[in-house]
Amino acid sequence: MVDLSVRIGGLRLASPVMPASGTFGPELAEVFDLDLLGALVTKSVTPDPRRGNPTPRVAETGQGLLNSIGIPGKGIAAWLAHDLPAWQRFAAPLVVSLSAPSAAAFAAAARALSVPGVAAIEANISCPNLEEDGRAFAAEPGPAAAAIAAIRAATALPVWAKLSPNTGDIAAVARACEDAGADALVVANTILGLAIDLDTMAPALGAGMGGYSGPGFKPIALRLVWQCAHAVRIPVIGCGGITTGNDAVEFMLAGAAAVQVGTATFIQPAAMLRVTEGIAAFCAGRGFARVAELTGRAWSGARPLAAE
Amino acid sequence: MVDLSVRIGGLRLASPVMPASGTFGPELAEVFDLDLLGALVTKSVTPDPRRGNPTPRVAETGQGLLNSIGIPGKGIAAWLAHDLPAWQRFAAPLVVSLSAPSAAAFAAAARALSVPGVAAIEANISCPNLEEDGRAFAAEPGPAAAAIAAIRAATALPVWAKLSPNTGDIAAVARACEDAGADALVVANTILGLAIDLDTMAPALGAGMGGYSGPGFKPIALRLVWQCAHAVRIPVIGCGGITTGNDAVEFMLAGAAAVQVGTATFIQPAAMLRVTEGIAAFCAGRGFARVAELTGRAWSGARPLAAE
Amino acid sequence: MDGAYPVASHIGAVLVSEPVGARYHRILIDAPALSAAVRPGQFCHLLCPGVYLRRPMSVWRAGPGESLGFLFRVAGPGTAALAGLRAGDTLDAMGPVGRPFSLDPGWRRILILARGVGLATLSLLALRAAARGIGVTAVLSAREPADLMLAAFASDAPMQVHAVFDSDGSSAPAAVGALLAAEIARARPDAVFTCGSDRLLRLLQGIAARENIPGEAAIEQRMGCALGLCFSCVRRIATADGPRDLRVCREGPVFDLHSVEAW
Amino acid sequence: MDGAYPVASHIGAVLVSEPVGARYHRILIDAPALSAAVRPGQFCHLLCPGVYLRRPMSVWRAGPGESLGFLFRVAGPGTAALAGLRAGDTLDAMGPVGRPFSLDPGWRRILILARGVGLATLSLLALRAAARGIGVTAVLSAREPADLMLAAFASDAPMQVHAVFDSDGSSAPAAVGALLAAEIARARPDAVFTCGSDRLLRLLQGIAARENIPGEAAIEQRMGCALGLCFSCVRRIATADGPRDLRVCREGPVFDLHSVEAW
Ligand SMILES: Cc1cc2nc3c(=O)[nH]c(=O)nc-3n(C[C@H](O)[C@H](O)[C@H](O)COP(=O)(O)OP(=O)(O)OC[C@H]3O[C@@H](n4cnc5c(N)ncnc54)[C@H](O)[C@@H]3O)c2cc1C
Ligand SMILES: Cc1cc2nc3c(=O)[nH]c(=O)nc-3n(C[C@H](O)[C@H](O)[C@H](O)COP(=O)(O)OP(=O)(O)OC[C@H]3O[C@@H](n4cnc5c(N)ncnc54)[C@H](O)[C@@H]3O)c2cc1C
Ligand SMILES: Cc1cc2nc3c(=O)[nH]c(=O)nc-3n(C[C@H](O)[C@H](O)[C@H](O)COP(=O)(O)O)c2cc1C
Ligand SMILES: Cc1cc2nc3c(=O)[nH]c(=O)nc-3n(C[C@H](O)[C@H](O)[C@H](O)COP(=O)(O)O)c2cc1C
Ligand code: FES
Ligand code: FES
Repeated sequence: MVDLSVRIGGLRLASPVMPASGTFGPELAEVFDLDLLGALVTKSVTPDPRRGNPTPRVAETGQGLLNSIGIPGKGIAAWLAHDLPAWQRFAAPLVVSLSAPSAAAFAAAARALSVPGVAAIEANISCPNLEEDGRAFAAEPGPAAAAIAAIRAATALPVWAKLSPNTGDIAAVARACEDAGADALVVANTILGLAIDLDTMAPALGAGMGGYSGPGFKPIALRLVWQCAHAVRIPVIGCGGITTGNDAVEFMLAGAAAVQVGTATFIQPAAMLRVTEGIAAFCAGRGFARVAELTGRAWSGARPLAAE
Repeated sequence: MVDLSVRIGGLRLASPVMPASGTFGPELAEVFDLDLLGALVTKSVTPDPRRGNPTPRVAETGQGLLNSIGIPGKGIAAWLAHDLPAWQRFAAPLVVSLSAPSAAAFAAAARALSVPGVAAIEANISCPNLEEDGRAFAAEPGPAAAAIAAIRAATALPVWAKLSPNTGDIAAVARACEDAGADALVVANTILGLAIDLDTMAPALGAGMGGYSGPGFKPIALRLVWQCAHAVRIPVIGCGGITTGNDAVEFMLAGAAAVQVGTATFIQPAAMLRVTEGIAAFCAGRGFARVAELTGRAWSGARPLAAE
Repeated sequence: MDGAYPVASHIGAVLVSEPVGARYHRILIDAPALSAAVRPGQFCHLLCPGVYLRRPMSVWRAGPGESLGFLFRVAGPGTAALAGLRAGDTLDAMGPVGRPFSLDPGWRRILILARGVGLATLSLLALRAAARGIGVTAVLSAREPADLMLAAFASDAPMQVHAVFDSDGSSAPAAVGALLAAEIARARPDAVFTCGSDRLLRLLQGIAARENIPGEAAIEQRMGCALGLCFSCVRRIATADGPRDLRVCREGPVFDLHSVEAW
Repeated sequence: MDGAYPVASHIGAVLVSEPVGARYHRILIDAPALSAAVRPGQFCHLLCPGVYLRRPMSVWRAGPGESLGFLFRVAGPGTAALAGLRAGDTLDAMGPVGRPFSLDPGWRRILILARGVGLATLSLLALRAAARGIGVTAVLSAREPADLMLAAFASDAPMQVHAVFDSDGSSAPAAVGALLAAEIARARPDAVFTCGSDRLLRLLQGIAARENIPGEAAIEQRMGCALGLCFSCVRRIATADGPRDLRVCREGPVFDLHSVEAW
């Protein structure tokens, strides 16, 4: 029997498999027992209500998905009043994804979210930073660190920084977030993409460009995890195109301590269970007693501390 | 009969379809008549001989390819003596892809390549810049502009700047190359990716990370073309995952004046002919007399000058 | 169907796959648990060979002991791949999902207004109503007689069907409006239902409001998950707290007739 | 086969697809032009259903009027997909590509040393030699008798075959070396050929050098295009100008026996 538990900063997760923000909700409990997951990750919550982007909000592109949902939501106050209670029926740790327009707003929101029932805050710093006229916090080390430092100062909860592929040097952003006090990194959010509808001869998404996810994004996300895990000592949670247990094993061998599964759930609603079984089968077949032993195995040098 | 000709800076090409550097050679003349192509693009030529990277140099990943060939070659002197003559039997314009370790080396090489039979120089500025300890020229506007300006000053030939997806702000790099005197942009080179071999539990490529190309890369390349074509007035040549005529049409609607086809040739050796036929069929079916009319059609605003 | 986990991906053997008329296709699969669980107006999210995303498809035929059916227009790669399935192939259908139509056993008559492939969405409602002895008046609109799928809609259940066509002008709003008014005067329905045309939706909203008859409409939107997770399928819907972007896959695809804002 | 454009992608109907022994599989397709053009040692680049890159595969059977054959070990997704093909399916084979073996009509005898699936690469050479009245001595090495594909190699052509196995130790280098020396003493070959084992390659290089017999070896390397375009398939080869990285798909897969550097 393989030990699937992993440590992510202060948290011990019963499984390395968790959902990716924005692709998950309590509705999935109609498909399987959500307490089989290592953690539950919410859609990004925003300080104020947001309507989101015009439709179509998703488009298919080969072996992948383009989305421009626009983080619609009722805002933190309503989320605390209505959504948080709905999550309490699950035993798995609840990770709240947080998105905000400024470092100060991130701090205030993190403070508001520091309530019983919330196990960690995942800072979605891929969203636009109004103080840098709309460039994402995660595009540069400076703004990324400012946001994480502000959150760190505002809460005692573990803080996960979710990085963006849309940057010139993700290792630098990763180090900046570690130095600013992040307990873990989630790598990565979607990469900016585009599809043109040949019937309308216009972008397939109502918003124009969108985030690319799914299998076609996997080789890039795997590279980002490799770069970040080499750059920091905090755990890296791999995310991007994971569909099978073998995909997840690749991420862990590249340096990830855990994984998130997003778009795959749209294709197979029980994908996260299949991924969990696949990881366990790989470990059993290759003689690993603990899934944590996989982390960083593909490195030429020593294994990263993230695995310990 | 659709007019397939397009203008790229000073050059008039009989077709918008040409090969992508490193995926093409005179050997393909064993498969079809290469003069059906808009231009012939060589593998990147380097000032000095290079051995290239350890094998395996390619790996498969879903709907795409990872490569780390390492630009092996005999160097410019031998290329001028042996390879250039072999290209002279073709009528299509010859575009020489050039890679060098410094702006000065780019300039010297461009000067050496300014000989009869060479129609344009494609500067592969995605390669490592030894003066920026190995970061690619195309990663930042400054080094990119320095390389292009040096080449511009060294030759009267049209200069195409081939940009890299591995940057935080490709529009800024595009503008910098335009200001430095580039006659056209090629968008884009491969994006950095990784695959792990589960049997060996090590990277699938001998060199570790590699360049990701093919259909899975397409939505990203299409977005890069969209961003660059909005940022500059010089023509943009789209490249990344193009496999069918419809793919090529998407790139032109997004703002490309012409396209390059790379990995698709590995799957279907006559892919470039199929792409050309597909573009012509789309134009005929939708009532476009000239393929150049497609360029930038997907824009909300006016059409870009690149199309004129 | 496990009560605790009502939604699942079901792999069913294709029993029938054949064209219906010039532009439509029907598929029947063997998926007993799913077929028994589905209610009229609900849909399944179908894995189409060779395309990445699933495609949402209303359930056209279902019931305990009955095979599960879909009736669709071949619109692009996904539906083309579905139409390419052959008896013996398997189809992965995820469901049942979505809010079903209301069907009150106390009703005496319902009126159905469907356009084009919208009748696929309303057919099961009509059959269930007829089976319960509820009278069904159906006004079916199509481009031309060749496109009308009368048998596909009514099977051999007893109902009052009126067909209107663009080809002879009988489908024009004014003409359909008059027809509906006459039908309602002749045999007043307890509820009205529509799917498939925004124009007809607005027409029916007006008449039902005047006549003060309750109703429901089934609508479509581009979907990702069909599980309520991604919020890609929202449509503007009037609610007690004002207009809201509701999920067609979750709060819909069936909404109160008057709550659907025409786009 | 168009003389001006000798290389093309040929879509052939699968005639035979069946396992050979425990770990191998053979496929015969109907591709007349390609089959007539192929020479021993050349290969085709095969499109395998469901995987992106083509897979290189030596031609095992070919000839004017004959179907085109491949014999392979199921090693992963690509070869598994090939093994999944059934009679009536089609296979897209790109070729012929690569440098063939030399076969001098003046020769009286050749000696072939093959290991494992390397015999698939050498079988056509043996058959063509035998057909021309050239004597063939073949030493075939395999893990165990069950793995030896004697019939697959020799068909029913006349040749002198020696089988050696790991299971009884007869495939050990020393034993094979002695066997080769004896065979060469008994009937000296004009040329020697090998494929499938680096150890046997080195062994044969030594013996051929001592006996001063010319020879060729066919080798493998991970491939992208198989057309000489991408330089992914290079191997270190000794040339007149010193060691060079040559393309297995273009300058090879057949190289002078002594030019191949053991890795
Ligand atoms: C709840 C619901 C029930 C439906 N029931 C039926 C039915 O019973 N019969 C029928 O013929 N059609 C039905 N549709 C429409 C059907 O889903 C689309 O025609 C189909 O997805 C088109 O896919 P395609 O690849 O063939 O065409 P494409 O147009 O190429 O599809 C491309 C993309 O657009 C999406 N898409 C295109 N049109 C629609 C649409 N109208 N609604 C949602 N997504 C769309 C596809 O999912 C895909 O992501 C229904 C849609 C919804 C939302
Ligand atoms: C010129 C040539 C002729 C060959 N002839 C035969 C033959 O007659 N019979 C036979 O059984 N095999 C032959 N091979 C080996 C065969 O190509 C590989 O076994 C096959 O590509 C494995 O693909 P896979 O997806 O099944 O396995 P995988 O190992 O999963 O393939 C993964 C990747 O590795 C590549 N690859 C794996 N092994 C090899 C290899 N040895 N050579 C080149 N690429 C490889 C594949 O192309 C693919 O890109 C030949 C190889 C070459 C280069
Ligand atoms: C429809 C959709 C909505 C998403 N919403 C969010 C979000 O609100 N916050 C966030 O941090 N990431 C969001 N993401 C990104 C995913 O969490 C994940 O990082 C990305 O999709 C890559 O993983 P995948 O390939 O497994 O989907 C969203 C992705 C999709 C497809
Ligand atoms: C095997 C291989 C070798 C390549 N070599 C070069 C090169 O030498 N110079 C260059 O500028 N781009 C090179 N590229 C990048 C391609 O020219 C092209 O930009 C990229 O592959 C994206 O296009 P595609 O998806 O159509 O292949 C190479 C790509 C591949 C797959
Ligand atoms: S399709 Fe995902 S919420 Fe409706
Ligand atoms: S496989 Fe491309 S050069 Fe040999």
